[in-house]
Amino acid sequence: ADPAGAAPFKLDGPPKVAMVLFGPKNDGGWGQAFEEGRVRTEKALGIQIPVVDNIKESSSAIRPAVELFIKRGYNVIIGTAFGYSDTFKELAQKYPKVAFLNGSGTTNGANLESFYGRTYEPHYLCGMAAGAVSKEGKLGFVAANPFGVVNWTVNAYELGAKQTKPQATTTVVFTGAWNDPVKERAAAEALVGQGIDVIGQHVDTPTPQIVAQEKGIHGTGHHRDMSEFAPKATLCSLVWFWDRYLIPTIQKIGAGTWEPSPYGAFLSIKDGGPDIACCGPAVPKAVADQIQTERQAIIDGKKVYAGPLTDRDGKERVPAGGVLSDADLWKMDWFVPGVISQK
Amino acid sequence: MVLDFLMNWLAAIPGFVVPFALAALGLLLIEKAGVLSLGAEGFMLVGALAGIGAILGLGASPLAALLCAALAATLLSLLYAVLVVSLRVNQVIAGLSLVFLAQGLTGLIGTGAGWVNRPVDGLRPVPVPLLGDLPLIGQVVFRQDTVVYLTVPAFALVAWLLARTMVGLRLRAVGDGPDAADTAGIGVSATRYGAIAAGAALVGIAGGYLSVGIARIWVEGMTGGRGWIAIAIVIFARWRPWSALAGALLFGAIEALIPRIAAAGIQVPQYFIAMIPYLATLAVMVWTCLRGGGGSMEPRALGRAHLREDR
Amino acid sequence: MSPALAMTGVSKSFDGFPALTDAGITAYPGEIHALLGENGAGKSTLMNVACGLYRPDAGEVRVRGERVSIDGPKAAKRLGIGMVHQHYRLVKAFNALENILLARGASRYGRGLREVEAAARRTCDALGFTLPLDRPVGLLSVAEQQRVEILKVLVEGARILVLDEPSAVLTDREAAQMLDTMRRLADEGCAVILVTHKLGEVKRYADRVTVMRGGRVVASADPDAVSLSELTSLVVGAEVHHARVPARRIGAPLLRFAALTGARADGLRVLNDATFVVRAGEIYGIAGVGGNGQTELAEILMGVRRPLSGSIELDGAGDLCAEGVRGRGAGLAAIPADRAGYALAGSLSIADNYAAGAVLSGRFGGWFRLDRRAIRSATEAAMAAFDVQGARSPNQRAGLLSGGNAQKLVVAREFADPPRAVLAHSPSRGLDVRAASAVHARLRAARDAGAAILLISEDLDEVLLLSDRIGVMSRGRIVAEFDTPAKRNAVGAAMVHHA
Amino acid sequence: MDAPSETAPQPARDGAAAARAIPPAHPSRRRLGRLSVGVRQHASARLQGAVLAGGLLTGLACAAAILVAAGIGPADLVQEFVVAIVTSPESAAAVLVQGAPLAIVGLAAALAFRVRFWNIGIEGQMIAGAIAATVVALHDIGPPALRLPLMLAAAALGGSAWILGPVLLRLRIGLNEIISTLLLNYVAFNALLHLLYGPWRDPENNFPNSQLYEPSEQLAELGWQNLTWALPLAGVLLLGGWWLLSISRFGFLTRIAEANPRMGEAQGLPMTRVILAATLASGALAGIAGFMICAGAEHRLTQSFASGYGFSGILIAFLARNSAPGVLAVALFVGTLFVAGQSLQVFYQIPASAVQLLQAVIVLCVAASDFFIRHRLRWLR
Ligand SMILES: Nc1ncnc2c1ncn2[C@@H]1O[C@H](COP(=O)(O)OP(=O)(O)OP(=O)(O)O)[C@@H](O)[C@H]1O
Ligand SMILES: Nc1ncnc2c1ncn2[C@@H]1O[C@H](COP(=O)(O)OP(=O)(O)OP(=O)(O)O)[C@@H](O)[C@H]1O
Ligand SMILES: [Mg+2]
Ligand SMILES: [Mg+2]
Repeated sequence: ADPAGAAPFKLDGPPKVAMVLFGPKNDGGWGQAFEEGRVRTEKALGIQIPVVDNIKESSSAIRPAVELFIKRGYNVIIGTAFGYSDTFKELAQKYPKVAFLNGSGTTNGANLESFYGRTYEPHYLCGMAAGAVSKEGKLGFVAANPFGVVNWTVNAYELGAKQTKPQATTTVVFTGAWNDPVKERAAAEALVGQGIDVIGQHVDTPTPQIVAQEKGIHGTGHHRDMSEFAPKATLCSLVWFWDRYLIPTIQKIGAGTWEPSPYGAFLSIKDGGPDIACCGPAVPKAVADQIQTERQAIIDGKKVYAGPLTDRDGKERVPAGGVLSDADLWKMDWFVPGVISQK
Repeated sequence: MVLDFLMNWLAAIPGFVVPFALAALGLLLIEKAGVLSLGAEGFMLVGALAGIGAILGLGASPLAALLCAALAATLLSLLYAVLVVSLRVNQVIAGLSLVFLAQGLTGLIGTGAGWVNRPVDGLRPVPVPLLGDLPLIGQVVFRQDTVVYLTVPAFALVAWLLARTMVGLRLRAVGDGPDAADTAGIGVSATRYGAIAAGAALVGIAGGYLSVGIARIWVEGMTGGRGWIAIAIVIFARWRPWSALAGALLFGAIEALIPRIAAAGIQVPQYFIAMIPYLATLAVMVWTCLRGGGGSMEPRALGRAHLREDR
Repeated sequence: MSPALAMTGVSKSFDGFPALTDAGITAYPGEIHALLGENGAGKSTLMNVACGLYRPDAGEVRVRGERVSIDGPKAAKRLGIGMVHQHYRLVKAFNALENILLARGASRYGRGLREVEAAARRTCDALGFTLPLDRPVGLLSVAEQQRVEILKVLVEGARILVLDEPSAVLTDREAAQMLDTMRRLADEGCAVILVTHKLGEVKRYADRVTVMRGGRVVASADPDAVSLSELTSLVVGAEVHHARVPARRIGAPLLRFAALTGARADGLRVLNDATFVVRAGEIYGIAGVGGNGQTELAEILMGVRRPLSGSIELDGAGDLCAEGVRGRGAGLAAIPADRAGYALAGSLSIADNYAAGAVLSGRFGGWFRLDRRAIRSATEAAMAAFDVQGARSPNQRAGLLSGGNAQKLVVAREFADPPRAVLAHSPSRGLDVRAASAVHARLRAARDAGAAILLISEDLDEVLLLSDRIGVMSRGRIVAEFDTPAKRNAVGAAMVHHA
Repeated sequence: MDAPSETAPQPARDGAAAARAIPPAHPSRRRLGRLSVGVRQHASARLQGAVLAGGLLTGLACAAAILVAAGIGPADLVQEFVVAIVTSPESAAAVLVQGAPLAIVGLAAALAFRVRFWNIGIEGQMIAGAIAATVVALHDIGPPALRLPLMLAAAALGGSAWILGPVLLRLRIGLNEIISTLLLNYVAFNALLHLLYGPWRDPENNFPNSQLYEPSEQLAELGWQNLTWALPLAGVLLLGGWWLLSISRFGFLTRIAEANPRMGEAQGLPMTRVILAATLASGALAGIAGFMICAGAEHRLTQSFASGYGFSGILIAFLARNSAPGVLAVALFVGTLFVAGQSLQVFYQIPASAVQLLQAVIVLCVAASDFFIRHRLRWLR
């Protein structure tokens, strides 16, 4: 947290912004969402934002890349990976006159703010579409690895689905890789073989949606609007609008009014960040309307993880009337009833 | 229910096996000629890109795309051949550098051309008339794509070529005793060039099959280390073609099983399950070693460059 | 009549080292032409030029009168030149037939193999070779490999035959039969060039002799017109003494082989209950047709192979077959037959190879620091003492030494410390007469100093010349023992009757 | 047949020859000459240096040509490569930071290769070592003052434990170590993921990395740039490696184990023990490299800290011909390539894949130049 009475962060001179990407620029997923956000930010602010790609999550890679930018006068550095967190923290302490922003990071400070989206909100809405379209409520979900940010999308998906199909279940296959279309296809096909008829995803390629289209079933996307790849199959997608966070933040930094949150920026649909692209032709009008209503409710303050909530083993996780705290969200290592998965 | 599960699994196996099998077959051909081929991953990467590129850029049919994959890998393999055969560069260095080169090259071309994440139609199953309608077997064996059907004949062809033809005799001679082969009037370099080109073509097809046949989409670095597994399979097979197919089957069958176990909702610790293909391969290997039977067919001159006046 | 092969003015240097200077040879159809010279004289190099393996820097080659450029083994083959190489050019994973087929070529594999088999069997019969044609040659003994190499060239049907030390590991009978065959081929109009260090063979079979030294041709002669000792001094420039020197004082048994059984790598049992003793101060010679278990016996003694059962007791050291006991530490010196396999590391320097013998003794420094200077000077001294030639420095790779000089290096290392027991397996194979007699002298000196010497050799003359007692080995056991001087015929008969 | 030469006499045939067909002789062909490739017996240090420099320059020239073609001014290139790297302390520090673990994995590979053991499993051993070190850190084993040495020892043990299986299998039953070490990489990686997504996930936020090491468990900074004690540690290990491989008796024994272990056996040298010792040391070094990265740079156990190091290590060992000073030089060279590549990425927006391509080209040119060290080319007329 900020030491008491610390002045808001001030830049020397106008903001010069640079971005450090974890993967390739046009991976069709996480990286590309940032790339698109970067371009929109450039346009909106009329500045150049250079980007360097494929900087892997190790301090020996991040540090030199960032320091090279800083040496050339860049004073706002945008990172894009949770693995950058520690190094960004160190760098932020070493360069107090530089502002650091880190997407999906976990560290914060006087001149460092991590930001991420409440992705469970769009996934909750996507789950509603999935439940509505599914015949028997057997949903599948292809995800990379099980930890908080993934688990909460899975749970939200199931919770959303239950809104439209109370008996809905979500079977998750973790591939262990973020960007392996071969494994993703195998997972998706295995799910289809088990009789699911809507596939959600939290991996980087559109493969699960493509499989859905091939098999004549439906799916919901992640990162970008995947109706681009599977127009018939895609019901709904989570999409990122990073510019909606970056533009005002950079403006604030320039104006000297930026006060990084000690807990990071955890962006709701209403804050920009994540949103949904909704809905594909397969979603009945009534359901689409229901989803829009629910979206508005969320913007107006409805909580997805509101009590009472138990996990699938019956343990109470959120008491009636309570709301899951942000800290507990990040640590989510449990699944709601109806989620079927590996350990 | 169990039957469904079994059928689903069995029907999915070929798709997993074929890339490993074809890549291993190609590597085997190269290594039989005495050339180490640590660049397998590179050939696969190039094949994967060329396959997608042929479809997206040239509008080729999937089979033609696989041909392009073979061609592209062969082209790259010629660079490798110049390095290791003519310039006698250390084969380990050349192989590893080739992988880096291919990673860079495919990343550059593929993203530059905008081929990332562009779905293509790709190879489709071609049910064999009549046979495809058989219960069980039909679904598992006779409703696959053309490449799957061609894999077993490809193994038969290479096995026959190696064991029963003069070409094979010469190729094995070059890998086992280049000095002797040279003295017998066999062009050691020419044979190695040929083996590298032919083998790389097969590895390229394996890569192309990943993008065109299985994923039907391309992303950077999409071979995901499968080339290394193919190398392991060749060693596992102790350089015998049919054993390589068996190795690919073992590995592919387990890989195909893993997502199906998860999809069936069986609660297993996923990262331990992910170790199984590797541990199983190792276990079988240990078992064969302990059992002793049938010595290794490892080419004696594997990895060693040949020059007449050297010794 | 124009010569079948005429090489003139041939020069060849390896990285600046002149291996051949203005050398040449002229061989006529119908003759056996012996090419003689000390180790490293350039014989193999010259012949490798003839068969297209080396391209000469200068010189002219005429085949049947016509000037040709032999730009590879294929061209040599087309010209009808075939060569039995000193270092066998065999694919070890192939069996004899496949090796022959590879060299001979065929349009179809299956048919080619059948044709080759028929031809090989015919040739084997003519030569009196018994040879497993279907085992990978890598599993064959050195002698058997030599036979395959000869077979290969004969089946190819070359008209100009080059044989580079073909009889080094053959038995008397085999060598005689092989040379008789050469005679017959010569009579049919082939030209045969025979490179050898066995001057007896030269006297008996050769029609003409060319002698090389230092890469040049120094003499050419009619073998019938010169005596054996004149021939010897032509070749090595000095007279060499050939006489039996019996042991002076034979002591108690020192090295005891008890019921030793052993198997080859492929599981074939080749040692069966071998039992005998070698006494202090004697040379025990094992005679026998190659492949009767001698190699395995030597390997077990050297400690690189475990026996199935039985023991080798060296007095004062215990069972050499036991885990952890090393013959070397107990004073065992070994001159193995397979030099490249067991005695030298070709890719290491001469000095490193020399030091390997004593590196644990502390003579070249302790575990902390190895004294490279001491190694270098010790190696230089040993090279001088044992007349190792052809090396430009102790830092040169040992693999570049000629066979004879490599053998001298091995002997120098093994005799650096006075040994208590010696294994000498074909110790003079491929050595010129002077080098061979130097090795023999070393063995005798060790014997006279009280060591137990086990001599294994396929060269019966060598066994008869050196041994104080002779054991005949057949099918993995000692089947007969002879005191010396022994009758050559009796020993020879024992060798084959049990074979 | 080829055109007959001027004289072209009929080949002589005598009577007996009729029995076997005599192939006609090939007339000699006139030609300009030919290139003869001979093996060089000895190359002076000067020649070696010159050739290597030539290879490097060729590689750099190729890379520069590509970059200039991609629109980067030659002057900028000089600025980036020569001025920026040589004159900037940050860049120099970055090279050293990169170079330290690279040198250790290179040394690890070299040790194994020196006994002809193909250790493809360096990444697995790094992971095993880092896991072992993290056990010490998480369970606070030993007093804080001894924590780092304990972690180091644990890492060394972990790394050698991970290579022990492949070594024993190779020595006992002849199992090919390429396959065993390669496959165990994947096993180690999955074990790492299991820990990081399971029991060891960061208690602060459940992210898949271990909790931060305490200060006593981190390699401290040296006070210049961001260099840590990892650098002196690497220096000491390299020095030890140099002693082991080039000075000690053990180094001599490894050379025999590499060149011809059967001869070593016959000479009564303990080849099996030498192979065992060298490979275990190789695994230990890899484990230490893992510790070095985790305790010196990441300050915790992360998912991908080891990725890429295995193959870099092999490459470095080969380019360095398995010698410790060579490893140092090549590791710094690779580190420089990396840092220079990064500045290309940062300032000229050259995509990472293009940089990777250029790096491969440079390494290949350097490797290919070896041809001219080992061979002598002559034009014969
Ligand atoms: N590649 C080479 N590098 C260096 N020296 C060489 C090379 N090849 C041959 N020589 C030298 O050429 C000389 C002749 O070699 P060659 O093989 O012809 O001898 P040789 O007469 O066959 O000897 P031996 O009786 O031992 O078989 C040797 O003394 C050797 O030192
Ligand atoms: N390709 C080569 N490279 C280096 N040296 C060679 C080569 N060929 C021959 N030599 C040299 O030629 C000499 C003789 O070589 P070769 O192998 O013919 O010896 P050798 O005939 O086995 O000798 P010996 O008759 O003593 O057994 C050696 O000194 C060797 O160094
Ligand atoms: Mg010779
Ligand atoms: Mg602790």
